[in-house]
Amino acid sequence: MTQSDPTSGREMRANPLDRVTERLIRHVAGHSSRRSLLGRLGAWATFGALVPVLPIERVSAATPAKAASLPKAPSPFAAKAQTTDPTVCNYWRYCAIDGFLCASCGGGIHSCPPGTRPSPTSWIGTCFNPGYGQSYLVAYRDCCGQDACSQPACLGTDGDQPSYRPQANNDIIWCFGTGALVYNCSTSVIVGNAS
Amino acid sequence: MTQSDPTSGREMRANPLDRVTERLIRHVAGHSSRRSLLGRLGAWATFGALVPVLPIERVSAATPAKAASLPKAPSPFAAKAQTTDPTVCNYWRYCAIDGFLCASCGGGIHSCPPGTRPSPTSWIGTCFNPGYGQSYLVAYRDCCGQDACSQPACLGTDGDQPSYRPQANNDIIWCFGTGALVYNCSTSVIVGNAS
Amino acid sequence: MRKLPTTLATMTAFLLATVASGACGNAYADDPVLQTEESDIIKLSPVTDHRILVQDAVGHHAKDGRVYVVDADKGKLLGMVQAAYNGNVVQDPKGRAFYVGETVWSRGNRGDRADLLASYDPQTLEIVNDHLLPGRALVTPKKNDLTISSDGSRVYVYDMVPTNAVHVIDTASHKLSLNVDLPGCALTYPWGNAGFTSICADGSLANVSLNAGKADVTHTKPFFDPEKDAVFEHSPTRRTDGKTWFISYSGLVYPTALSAQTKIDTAWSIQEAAGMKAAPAADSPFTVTWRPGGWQLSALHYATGHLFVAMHQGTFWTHKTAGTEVWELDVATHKLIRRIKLPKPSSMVGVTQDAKPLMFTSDEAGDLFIWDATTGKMLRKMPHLGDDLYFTVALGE
Amino acid sequence: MRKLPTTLATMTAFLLATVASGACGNAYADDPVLQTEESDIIKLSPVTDHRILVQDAVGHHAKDGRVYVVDADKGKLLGMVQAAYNGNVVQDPKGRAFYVGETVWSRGNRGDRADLLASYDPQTLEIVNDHLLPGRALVTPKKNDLTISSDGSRVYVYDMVPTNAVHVIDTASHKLSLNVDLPGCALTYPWGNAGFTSICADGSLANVSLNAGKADVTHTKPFFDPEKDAVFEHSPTRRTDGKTWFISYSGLVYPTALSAQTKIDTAWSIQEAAGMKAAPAADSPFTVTWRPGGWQLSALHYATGHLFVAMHQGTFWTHKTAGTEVWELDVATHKLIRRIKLPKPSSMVGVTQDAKPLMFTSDEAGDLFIWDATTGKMLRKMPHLGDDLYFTVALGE
Repeated sequence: MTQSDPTSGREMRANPLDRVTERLIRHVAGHSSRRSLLGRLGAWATFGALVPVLPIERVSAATPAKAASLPKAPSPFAAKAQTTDPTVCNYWRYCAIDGFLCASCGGGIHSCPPGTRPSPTSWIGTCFNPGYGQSYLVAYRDCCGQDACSQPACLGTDGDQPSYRPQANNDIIWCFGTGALVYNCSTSVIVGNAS
Repeated sequence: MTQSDPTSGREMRANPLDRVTERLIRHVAGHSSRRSLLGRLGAWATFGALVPVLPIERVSAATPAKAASLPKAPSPFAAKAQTTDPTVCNYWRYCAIDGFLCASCGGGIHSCPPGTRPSPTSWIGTCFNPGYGQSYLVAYRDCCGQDACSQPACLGTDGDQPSYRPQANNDIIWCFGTGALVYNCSTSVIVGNAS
Repeated sequence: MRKLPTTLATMTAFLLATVASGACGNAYADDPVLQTEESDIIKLSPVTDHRILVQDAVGHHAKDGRVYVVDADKGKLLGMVQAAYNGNVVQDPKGRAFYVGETVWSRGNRGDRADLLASYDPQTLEIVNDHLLPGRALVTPKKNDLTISSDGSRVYVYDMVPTNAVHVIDTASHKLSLNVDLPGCALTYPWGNAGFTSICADGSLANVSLNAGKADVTHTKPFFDPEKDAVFEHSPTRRTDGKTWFISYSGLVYPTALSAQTKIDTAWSIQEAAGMKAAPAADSPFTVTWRPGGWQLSALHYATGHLFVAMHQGTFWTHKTAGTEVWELDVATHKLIRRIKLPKPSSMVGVTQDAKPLMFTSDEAGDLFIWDATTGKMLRKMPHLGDDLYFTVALGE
Repeated sequence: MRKLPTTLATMTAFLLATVASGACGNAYADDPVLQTEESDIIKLSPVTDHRILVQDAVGHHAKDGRVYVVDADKGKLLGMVQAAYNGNVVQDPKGRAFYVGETVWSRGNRGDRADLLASYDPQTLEIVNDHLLPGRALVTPKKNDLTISSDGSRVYVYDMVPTNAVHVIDTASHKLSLNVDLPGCALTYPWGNAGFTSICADGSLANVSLNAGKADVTHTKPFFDPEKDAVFEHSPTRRTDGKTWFISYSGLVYPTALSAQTKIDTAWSIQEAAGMKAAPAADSPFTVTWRPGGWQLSALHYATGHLFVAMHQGTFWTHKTAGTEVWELDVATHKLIRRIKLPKPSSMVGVTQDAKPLMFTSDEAGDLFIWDATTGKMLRKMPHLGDDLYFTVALGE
């Protein structure tokens, strides 16, 4: 029942790191030359195409490190986080989430509920996985097209910054480029290690 | 602060009894000849014009009859009704109301909140005033143009009939002819004695 | 202790450097890693017996009414679609689509009105067709404002303005195939594929036969007094054969065979079926007894003929009071099978149509209660599924 | 006992008979009577100091966001207007109008998008002008996404797509007078009638002077580190002279005189003003102490320079945790005046601008608490005014 549809044409095909990179480039661009075209959101698509896909290895056989040797949790949220139930607010990836959990709304951790679409843009958090003792870059990609799913909401604020830092802000309706921008729920997609 | 605006051009100028009569005519018409034009809601305006205003006397000095001599309440609702606080569900006129009380939403017993408009159509209830020992015809005129006022709702069902009896049904969004039909709250307007 | 958050400026510099040097991402491979992921969209399986639609009118924010798709076996929300402003929903009897009737204004509470019949793919919850209707009745949603023929070929949309009428929509072409004017009558109770019946203000029925693009209307005699003991709109029809059990405010059940020549059988009393005295009607408004009440207060399991009715104790004119029990009755024998006590009063009852049926009730808090309809035992509860759960729609109903 | 309801058929017959005979309504005059009534619409008085606007984002049904008009002296709801989908509201400083920025789609969750700036008559709550905007930022509403110049002649609408920009709307002509591109900067903090300042991603400010239809932009140096100790967007400006007190996550207050040549004064610590140690920032994320937090977490009483800040005990990165107390501080002396304990944690603080100011807080249940801001005593509570009360707007603020 929860299979994604490989032929739907709506799946996000591009490697998500492209998009992270786009966002980061935008960020730099906005700073280095405020009036330049690079500062425009419209520049994402253009510059994204210039950035090669980073060859993140898919180490499916990787085993979590032993508990004894793990680094300490870097934040109070991380210190209480769990890694097993993505329908509860203290799931490790939700350190900077704000809103309804797609995992409780018919979607999954990184899947949108049917009838909604993932935003190509997102804000980025850095969350600590207590099982691996490692922090990861997490893209909080909103699923859009229906109004609020209205299941219990979660608010993580680790590293959350005001909207003048959009790349790290969870107040914005991150539904740009999805057609209707109505916000239904949020996913948390691992896009890289935060070494 | 709660003065109505005589120059607004939006006040309901026609005597409400015209409208009751229209509704009742429509009701009869719908029965006597189901396929005739009289059955159409559109006929209200036409036939309303033919019905003279009933000269209801405004007896401002009328005193309530003595309690001892009053008739008994005709329904459980009436038996518990009060006549002093129109922001509470057991106010006598609310025997067949359904929805938000305009009296709690910035309007009054028979006044719409600013920014909304009274519907020219309504359903009709027959409510017993325990102070006067008398039943009155009450038009539940919806105020329309904003979504639900969302203050606590009331549901009176004395004489409430299904929507195939629209004149006595409180489920219908009675906002015909107000422009936007979005329902905000309900008023209860005395339109006559129910002798 | 790790510094949090990772400095974005540093990250940016790193990624840009990577691009410039062409040495791509080696830093990542040495760390313990979780796989990077891609965003996708869940696609549902075809509709099953226990996947239901739940209508939520959201009375306090009616512009945001919605329909939830629920896996009742797991008690899991599968998705939702808009059903704006007293929206309604009906499902193709084979589950090939569902249809949401809704009303929007271009600027929310103002602007141009549009009445829509959106056809949904039940696996993707995507709109296949967004049909503009001539109108639809704006009324607190009840099932019989929007119904479907047994083969799913026609949807019936009840409308009130400028006249009481039913718009017949062809689901294959997504076209309006017919407008049937029915002044003085309301709602639709479909019988098979041949037509539907409406209830009229004088206590009679209007039977509408649909043939070759035209409608023939016949009328029954009045069989109840709407002012003394009206029948609930929320009375169940077995769409396949048009058998309908009209339930009155007092608790009389009128077995009715709907067709162009509708036959109305002698009424029986729910209370008498339970071994009680029949309940009085409007003539005796203070008598307290068990009475049917709520919103979508009854449901029928087609195969067994078991009728589920929300019941409460009260006087006459408490016909919208939520039930504290559901009474399960056999429509063939007119006997009570079971009284099911509810943990919270429910204004609605729903059932699925399979051989192991589930029953559904709700409460004021928007919880959905899921029951084994065969045993009358509660299985699970979905806390606050929505705000105002008005009815459920199950496959084949 | 009276029969209820009066038979409609009888009533109808009576009224028709009346028409026919011309003997009009004598039957009524003999009974004890209440006057028949006419429907009307309430018109409000001009805006007073204690009539406030309360923004309700309705997070679970965001399409139905609204603004409530409240008489805070009586604790009475006076009316409401739509503020759809993360709508925002700002009031003319003299109370001659208020403006709602909102976003709608023609079919609710789909169709054409329209961004609107609706101008309301504050006495009738009727729309005077329904201006179509080039866009507006879709973000959980905060005051500085929509602001107004001191004389009320210009409304500033913050936008994000396709670029960070501010749309300047002339309130007399209801025309867009200017688009100011501000890549890398966000929100508006107006100073008098001459312009506004935005906060930039590097911790600097961009000052925008508006002259003769064009915008001149100057920049300050960065004065805070957004990753270590960002300043809240929800920092109060005294619009008349552009004095702004930027409050940081840790509790530093940066007194700032906004203008084309903005001057930023040395920061002082809220905690030190209360006789505590200054709170650490992101470098020490586990330290628990009193910290500012919530949503619209601070408000300034212009005349006295009293700053009200919602405070709670927590670690760093709890900047959105609702305050359990409101701290009243003097911005001239940097001293704590009073700690006001709240019955329920509040994510917002509002004040009126008159000589007998009221203070407002809310809670998770959507209650509005109304306080005497001079004594710190609670006066009254409006239970469940709305769902998600994000901020208040008072006359002259």
